[in-house]
Amino acid sequence: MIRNFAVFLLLLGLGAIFLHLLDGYVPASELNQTARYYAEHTAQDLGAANIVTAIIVTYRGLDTLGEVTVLFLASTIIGMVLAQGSKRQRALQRKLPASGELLTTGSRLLVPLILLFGAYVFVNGHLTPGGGFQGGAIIASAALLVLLTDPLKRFSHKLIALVESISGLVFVGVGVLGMLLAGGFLDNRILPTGEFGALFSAGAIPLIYSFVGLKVGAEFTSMLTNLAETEKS
Amino acid sequence: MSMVLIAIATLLTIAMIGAAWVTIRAKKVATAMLAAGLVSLFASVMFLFLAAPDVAMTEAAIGSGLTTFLFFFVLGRVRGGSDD
Amino acid sequence: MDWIAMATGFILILMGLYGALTERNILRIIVSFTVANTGVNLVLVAVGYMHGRTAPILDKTVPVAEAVARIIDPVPQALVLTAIVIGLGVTAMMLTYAYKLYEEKGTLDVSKCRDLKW
Amino acid sequence: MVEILIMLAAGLAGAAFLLALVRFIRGPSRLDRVVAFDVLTVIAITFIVLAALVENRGIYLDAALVYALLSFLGVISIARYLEGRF
Amino acid sequence: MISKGISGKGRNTAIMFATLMLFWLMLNGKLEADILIVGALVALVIAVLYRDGLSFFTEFRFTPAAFIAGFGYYGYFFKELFKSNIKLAAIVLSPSLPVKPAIVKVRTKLKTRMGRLMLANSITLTPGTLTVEMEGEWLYVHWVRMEADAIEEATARIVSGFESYLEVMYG
Amino acid sequence: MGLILDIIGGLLLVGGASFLLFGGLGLVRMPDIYNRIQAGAKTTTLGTLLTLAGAACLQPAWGWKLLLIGVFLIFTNPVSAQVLANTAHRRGAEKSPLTKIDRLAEDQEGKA
Repeated sequence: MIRNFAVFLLLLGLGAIFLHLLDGYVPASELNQTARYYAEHTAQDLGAANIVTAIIVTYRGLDTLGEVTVLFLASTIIGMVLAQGSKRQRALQRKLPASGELLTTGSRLLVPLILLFGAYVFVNGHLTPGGGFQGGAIIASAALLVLLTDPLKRFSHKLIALVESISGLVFVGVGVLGMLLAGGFLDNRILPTGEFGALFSAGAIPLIYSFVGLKVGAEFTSMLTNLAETEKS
Repeated sequence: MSMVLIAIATLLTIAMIGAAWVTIRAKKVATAMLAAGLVSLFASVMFLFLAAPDVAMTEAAIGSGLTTFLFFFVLGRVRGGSDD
Repeated sequence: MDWIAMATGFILILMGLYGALTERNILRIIVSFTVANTGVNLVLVAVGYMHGRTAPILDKTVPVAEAVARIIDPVPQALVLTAIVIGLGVTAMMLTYAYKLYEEKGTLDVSKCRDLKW
Repeated sequence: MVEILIMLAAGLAGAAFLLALVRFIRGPSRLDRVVAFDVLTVIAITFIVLAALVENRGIYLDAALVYALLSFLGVISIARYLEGRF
Repeated sequence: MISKGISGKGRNTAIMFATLMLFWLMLNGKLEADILIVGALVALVIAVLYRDGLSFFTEFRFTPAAFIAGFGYYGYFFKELFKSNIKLAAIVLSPSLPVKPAIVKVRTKLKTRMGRLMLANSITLTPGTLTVEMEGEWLYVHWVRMEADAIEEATARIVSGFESYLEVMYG
Repeated sequence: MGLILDIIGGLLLVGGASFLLFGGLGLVRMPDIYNRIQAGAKTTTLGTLLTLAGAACLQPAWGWKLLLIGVFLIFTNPVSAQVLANTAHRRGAEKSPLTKIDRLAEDQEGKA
């Protein structure tokens, strides 16, 4: 009872702060200095049409590296926690009703399309909304569809780990190349910026974002696989 | 013209608060999870109306499949079946 | 529009925190937590919104020359985009711990797990 | 002329949205709620298309594409749970 | 069955590749050299890695009759979709809600996977019917306003329209 | 010419949205889960397809993407409806008392 009262008081205080914030909020009518810099310089300097992508991949590229690392840690920790102390048996013969024929056929039809769409999203990250993180999530969704159709399906852990490490290495490697050949770590101008609006433009942004997409997809897929392989308790 | 968007946005926010209410008040955990998925869906459309298609796409790709699956998977595992 | 979204975001944060702090079932705590997460994202995106402007993606309808006058602030969007992805990682981790907790203790009620109280 | 028609369409879609919400809140069983969830996702696609028309930005459609392709995954997850197969 | 004729696996991969390329071009909406190069790469990787995938044309018979049947099928499909929606709207709007639901059993002759999938999808989207379960040659269909119960008659009313086209297309 | 196309597009939009409304009405009014699934799946598919067609009339440049949304919708929406109906039947969801025959339940009892 006392606990609930304390919670109530805390939320009341937070609500008062929020109300104050909302009351004093004046919507900006001009871009602030940072945003103005990005809006003016992205197209000329980097050649990317999607400014959000330019910020994530180039201007704040180091943060993205950190974020991908956080995801990697999360997926590794999930694998370790789940592996600890549980007897994992592979050839489990759970008695499951077969999934319907329609779902099986439908998933066979849709999985390649989902994969293709994921690839489209991260290859076109510098032109249309989307990019590595969204594309990675979509690719992991294709793996999810396979798992939902056939719960006993097992992905190759080696392949997932291989894709993940190679894309991570390429990501860091391109960053170091940027330091050697152009202005700094993860600078995209190691490749020609190309014609504005074309697929091969914006220097290394599509390359970097593709590998980020593959890495994020592999990480999410390994999370899903680790969860799906646990024994039913 | 943007009247249309403001009207739909108001509708969405009301629905969002209602869904959040269902989330914290639902009798069954599965209903709460479903309502949380609904909050994510409405938030995604709201992001689009706030002129952030990148964020809307991320929320759509993650909220529609992966989050729902994770929640219901763990719920199914811990309860050992369909009944709450 | 930004007012509506911001107020909704604040309300969602409050509701999510209320749920997370008062519930005892760990799965309900995690669900409430995701609601609060969505609320925070909504507030952050609403801060970047400016009336009468459009998305920070340049194409035929928004040429490069007009960019400064027509696009909204892209920085909060980049922030939130990464926050959502990290949010999924955090949710997955919390759910994994909940699953492990259930395997060890056989219960989902956090008030019954008292052996590491300090 | 077209503006009025778009407004009318938005109003009708909003009414459909409210009705589906009614089913979600009232739905006696969880399956009813899942059906309402499915319908709400499809109505969200309509909202996205309308927003793209109003703002005149074709790039918004990519979000609708994501929903058209991935929304059924959530429904299938829930159906698997309700069958007790996880 | 047919695909065994011309070296099954390679043919499937080639058809898959072509379909994915088509979708890639539709997604991008323009035809340029760089888009084609990247698309070919992506489609090749997916077609080789995901071998048991299906595409719209995997079991398609590439004969002129099949193409004509394909167009006929889509015309018929959209006509039926319209009809079903009008009927459903009439049911929903009438105050007495004249439904007479039942789950009936019908038979299909189709053997190929794509053909059966398209048949079930079409049944779901057309007048008052919804596929509940598919077992071998039997389909269990939920019908909002049951018109016939006997297997033969129900088959004639629900399935035959689509089957005649799909049989020519997929066999 | 452009004006006529615009008006056709707007009318298609309104038609699609009204089908969505019928779907919502059906969702609320129908007596049991199977009928609700029917109302949901069919009307939302046609309603969204008509909306997409209307948008394509208003903005012909978006045609390919709208067509793709339509194609994906035609293939994913029925699949989710069928999976839901199948789940409902396996769980033995309540059927409305109006239901005349259930051949599937009869056959499954016969087998068991």
